[in-house]
Amino acid sequence: MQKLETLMLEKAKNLLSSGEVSRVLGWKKGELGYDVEPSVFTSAQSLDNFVYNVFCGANLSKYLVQETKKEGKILVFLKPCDSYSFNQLIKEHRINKDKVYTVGVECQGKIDNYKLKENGIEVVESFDEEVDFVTVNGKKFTKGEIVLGKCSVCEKKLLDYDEVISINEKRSPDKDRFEMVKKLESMTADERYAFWKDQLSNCIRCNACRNVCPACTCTKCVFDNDNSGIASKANSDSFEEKMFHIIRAFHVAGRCTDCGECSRVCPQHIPLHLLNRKFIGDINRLYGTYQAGEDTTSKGPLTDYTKQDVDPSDVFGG
Amino acid sequence: MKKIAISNIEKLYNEISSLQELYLPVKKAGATNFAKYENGVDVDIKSLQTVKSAKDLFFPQSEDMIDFKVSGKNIEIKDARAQSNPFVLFGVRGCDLKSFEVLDKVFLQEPVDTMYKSKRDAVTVITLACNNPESSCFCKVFGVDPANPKGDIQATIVGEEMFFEPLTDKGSELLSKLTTLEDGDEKAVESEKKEISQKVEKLPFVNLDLSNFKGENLMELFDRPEWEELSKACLGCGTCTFVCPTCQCFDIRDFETNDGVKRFRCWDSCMYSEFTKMAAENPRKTQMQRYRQRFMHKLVYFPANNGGEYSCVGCGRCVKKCPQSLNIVKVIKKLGGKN
Amino acid sequence: MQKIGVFVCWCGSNIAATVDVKKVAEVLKAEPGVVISENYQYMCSENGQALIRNAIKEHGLTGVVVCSCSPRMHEATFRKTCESAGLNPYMVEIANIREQCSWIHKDIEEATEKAIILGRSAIAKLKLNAPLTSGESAVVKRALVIGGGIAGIQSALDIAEAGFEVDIVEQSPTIGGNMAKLDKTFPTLDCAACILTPKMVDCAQNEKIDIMTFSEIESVKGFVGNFKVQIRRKARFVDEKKCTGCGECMQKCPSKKGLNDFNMGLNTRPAIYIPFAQAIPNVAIIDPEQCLKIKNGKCGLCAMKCNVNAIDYTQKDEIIEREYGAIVVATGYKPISLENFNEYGYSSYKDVVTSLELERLMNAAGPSDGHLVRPSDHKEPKVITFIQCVGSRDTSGCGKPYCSKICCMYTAKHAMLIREKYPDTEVHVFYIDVRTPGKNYDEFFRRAVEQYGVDYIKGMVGKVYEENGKLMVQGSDLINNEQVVIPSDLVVLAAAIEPNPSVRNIATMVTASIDTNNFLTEAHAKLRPVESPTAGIFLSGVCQGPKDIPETVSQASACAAKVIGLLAKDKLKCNACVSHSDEMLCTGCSVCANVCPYGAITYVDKEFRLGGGKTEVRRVATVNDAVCQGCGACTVACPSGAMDLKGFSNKQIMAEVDAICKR
Amino acid sequence: MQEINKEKKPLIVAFCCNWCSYAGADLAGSSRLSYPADVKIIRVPCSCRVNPMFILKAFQRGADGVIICGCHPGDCHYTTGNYYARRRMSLLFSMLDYLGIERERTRVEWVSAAEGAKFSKVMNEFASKINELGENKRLEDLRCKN
Repeated sequence: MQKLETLMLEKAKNLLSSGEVSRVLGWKKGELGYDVEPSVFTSAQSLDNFVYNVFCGANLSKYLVQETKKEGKILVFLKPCDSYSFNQLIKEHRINKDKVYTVGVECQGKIDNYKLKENGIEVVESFDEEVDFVTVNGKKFTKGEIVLGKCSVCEKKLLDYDEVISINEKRSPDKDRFEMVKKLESMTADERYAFWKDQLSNCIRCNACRNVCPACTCTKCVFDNDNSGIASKANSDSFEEKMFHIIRAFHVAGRCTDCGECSRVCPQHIPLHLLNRKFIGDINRLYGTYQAGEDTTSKGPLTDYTKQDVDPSDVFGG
Repeated sequence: MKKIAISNIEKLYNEISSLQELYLPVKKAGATNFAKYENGVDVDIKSLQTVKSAKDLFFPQSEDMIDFKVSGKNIEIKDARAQSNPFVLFGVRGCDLKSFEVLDKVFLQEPVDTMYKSKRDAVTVITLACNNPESSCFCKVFGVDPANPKGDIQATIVGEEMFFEPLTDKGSELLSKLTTLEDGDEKAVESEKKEISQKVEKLPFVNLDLSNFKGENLMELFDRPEWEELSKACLGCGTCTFVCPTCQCFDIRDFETNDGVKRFRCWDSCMYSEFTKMAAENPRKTQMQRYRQRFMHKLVYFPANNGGEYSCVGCGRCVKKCPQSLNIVKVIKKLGGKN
Repeated sequence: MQKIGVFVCWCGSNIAATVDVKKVAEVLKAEPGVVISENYQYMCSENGQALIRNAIKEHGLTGVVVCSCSPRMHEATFRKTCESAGLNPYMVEIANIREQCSWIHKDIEEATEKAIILGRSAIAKLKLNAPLTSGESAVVKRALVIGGGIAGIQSALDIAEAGFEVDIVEQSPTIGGNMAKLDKTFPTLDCAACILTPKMVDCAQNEKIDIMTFSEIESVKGFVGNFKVQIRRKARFVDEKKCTGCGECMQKCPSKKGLNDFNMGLNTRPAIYIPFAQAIPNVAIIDPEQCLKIKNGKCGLCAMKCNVNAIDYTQKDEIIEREYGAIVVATGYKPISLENFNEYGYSSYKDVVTSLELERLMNAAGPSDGHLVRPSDHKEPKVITFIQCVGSRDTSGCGKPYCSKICCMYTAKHAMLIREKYPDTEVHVFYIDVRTPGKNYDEFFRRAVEQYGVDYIKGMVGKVYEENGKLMVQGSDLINNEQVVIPSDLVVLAAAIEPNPSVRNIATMVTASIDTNNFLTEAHAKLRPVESPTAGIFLSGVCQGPKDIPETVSQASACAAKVIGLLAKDKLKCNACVSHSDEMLCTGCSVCANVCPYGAITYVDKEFRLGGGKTEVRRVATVNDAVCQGCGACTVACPSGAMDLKGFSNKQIMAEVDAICKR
Repeated sequence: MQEINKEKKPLIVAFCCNWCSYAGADLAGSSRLSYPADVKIIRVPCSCRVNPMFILKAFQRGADGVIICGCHPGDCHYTTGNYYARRRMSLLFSMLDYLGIERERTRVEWVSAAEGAKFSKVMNEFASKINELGENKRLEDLRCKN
């Protein structure tokens, strides 16, 4: 897997030195091995800190909203999941495609730092990645054990790019993407209510889920806008937790690519993706399978209709 | 010195909560935060840290101030500040204890924040020594000894037992009422503390150099070009500020109820683009400016105004929680001195 | 500071019998912002209105709430009342305390309580009302008719008759459309050319009408009253202004192997040709694919022969732009392709023809000079079998689910004409149902059966195959419950008709909605059948749904009447309750435009100041007030809340919700 | 304010489109077809104007049920509005159900201008369902309760 990084670095250096791009959007080494951070590199020298490994879970596409407003072209490395967000942003005219040089990169799943910590790993001294396994500090894990939730169900493919850097066939998902949604659906309303009450009452309204979300690129969010009628800054009442998360999920419904960033960044580990995935599951079931970000032109399911659509009262099949 | 077997500790919680309300780390839906002890809660003293810090108990995320009741064209104004009964805060780590000192400097200076003070006065703090500090911990840099957190009562886990040492009158008074405790031996505690101190020395961030962060370097630090790169990936979310034990910014907002208005205050974050919105808007227009503000405040402005006291306690929550792995350690390493 | 007046109507006893109107007025008077609260027996009466007018003047009211009957009844009345007293008409809200309160509740206390809440809700909304003014836009007094068939011709003539200028844009080299190809027309059996060509000539001679044949719509911009249309005038290599239509060139052209479209490809024509004798414009056109001069530079005979120098081999397409106030879509139809219906042998046997081909075979100006012969050997057919519903009412997916409507009648016509002219010919018709509603239609069909002895067989045809030089039509006879095989000389297929394929593109350009069968959708199926939901776009003829000629002509005239009504106005008053986008919030994501049924939303790149001397160009939505109808679909689609609807804003509706929930 | 009966009765907010359902409600009125006074109607131009925010807001403020009425699919005054509303509400209601909020508290009905009787019937049924369910506890905002 380290070979991938070398190829990417080479590509970045070449494009920078040829002047094809003026900047490179990628990931930068951290202090503890796992604390890799997204970064923009502007010189061959700064690329010394460039890294691409199992800790590069962060989705880079949203940064392009601002980056493509600047002068010059930027090289971006897109994992499969990032690419879907990228396409969706292109579709919504949020990224200027002419200013991006896209390189698709292979991804075999990224590690969830929390899961690593649960396994007692405090600092990453060394690691080896294989397609199905990763050895961290000499301890061998199957990928399914420690990858991010989004990676364990990932069915995303490499899409259209200016170039692709990929060596191995992609690992197949460990489980069904809708497993947990289905489990919740099969519970009683009381059980579901109790589940979400516990989860959402932990919410501290830090807005990390919103700010990291590539579908949330509003200039000003309705929750920050005192004129929207629903502005709120803290969950002063249990209602507001629900309001915030329902409206947020609704606003990204049909646009959410299921990149899983919301759950990755939540400091309280609220499985927020289960809200978005519920909408995705419903959309697939009611209006035909739809994957946001698979292309850059199709109409989203909420800006489309058929005359035969089910009535809300028939959605539950009862 | 008193002690109890950890296997028996529920009895202690029950006894304390029969005397006063007891708040302690509770795990709910996979996340541990301070919460009221009640039957059936999942107490979690094994986790080193709660997600939200203990400041929540004195300076909650959201808190009522005034109620305005409107009837026709009449408005009635009611004081909505909650009166705090004495309560026990159990399981506070050294870093969070240190943060109370920082917060006191903000809230208890004139004009005193009565809402904060009433809760601060009501508390008896039982601290807990950190048997296993984590790689993200750097409290020692800010003068915290995680082996010796000086609360009203200091608790230390040694093996399968927990030891209690009263350090204040309030602590002694509470401890004297607790019949579930038995007498304990100080020696075991001393050796545990030594062990902790040795562990602390091996932590990766234990020797951060802060020497550059001085009032006289203010302008130089402010203008450092590194801020741009340090803040590049910042999303502008409030995670670092909301999990931070010393961040103390708040907003005062009105909520329209069915018969009037509730005025409340709630945490705010200098990382937000809507923060300190003045007549026009936030004077700090870029995320870099906001990011710089947060760290300049913690490492330069606050100490300059508070006798050299930094408003970071090295708890490492931001290290663990920042969605994009930005944190104060990266700032200190870049700008603090010889790092 | 708002000064609100509340006016509670008794509606005689209609309201007052179940709602304590005095109490309602009294309680609402205590609401913040309310300065006067009155009740009166009939607020809509002249005296009642005077009460409101006086109060507006006396108290300087900034807004008025009338608690009365449904706003659908008197909102307009009270708006006018207020306007006449100098208050903006949109500063009026109605609380419906009759239809939605006094008339449905019996308990006085309960109804009074509800009336108070409805009144509060109206006050809450009113406090957030803003004075609105309807925009105005000028009307360009010229219409565009897309399509020069009978529908387009009729609409154009009627519009021109009313004194407005009309352009007809037709994609083929002549106007006339499908009707020009027909032989006789049902139910009167008069000759199609005899009734159509005078209308075509009228068009050509009418100075208000400009005919642009061999032309296509390139783009449409703008909105009702102000469309800007680019028209591509395709090169015909003959100067239309010079050509006299003498036809000399056609005689001399050595390249004569082109298929004659007008005769459905049943015979040939030269490379330079006039589509048919009565073509309008009566001007030649060169098929560049076929012309030897254009293809390889060797010929030029026609140019040499042309006395008026009309031939120009170097002519290029030309794009012209014109402005219109209204657009009529009259793109018509074509028979469906029969490639999915191999069982009938259309592509295998020359003597299996479509009904439209039969029209040409029977037409005096057709390939056989009106003598009905088989295409294969030019012999007179003795047995002719018609197959109905080829691709119509077909839910298998091969054809169309709808009834093409015209086939039953034209087949009866064909059968009758054949039996009349060739009485020894046997005529069989396979049908599913015979549908002949319409004036004199069923009588017509019965004549075919009873008087002309046409053999109608109820049943479907399984297949057509050749045996001993005969076309064997194998089908079922459902009435006699038996399989039949009819050895025939000619088989005629009543192919379903479908909208002209160009309509899809045109619908997209004019943002008219189209149904799953590519028929244009009307604004209302019953009440607004000739208008598209997109303002300023009108529908004429088969582009809206299958029709025969009388229906098409009526619809074309109805459509013209609507266009005339529009063009007769100097200015259009726009709907005041329109969407608008807050540019500071808009991200330009295009979600709103995707759900707008009227194409009212477009995007512009706009420069915004960021402060510190910096600027940023952002893509933001703008709403065309003249086009927006105010449904609000965009406001919910917009995630940032940038889109809002005047008169029904987010805050107004939420204020109503709040007021209703207060108790 | 003191006149208002504070006894806890169910509260139902009905969003009705101007062209069909609001007219249907008017027809119910002129036909004297009663339904409970708990139902309060808000007029919107089209069912597609109903933002999920309005529905949540109504529950926050103490509504016990929210019903959205629009033209029958295919009959929308604006041609397509109710098709969008149908998808939006299907998803929203399904989400509320997913969060454990009683699914019967929300409803969409298509009522034409001619269906006064249907309007009355729908409101009667809905109101009695909400009565059965009782107070909305799962989407309430305690700050709004007096």
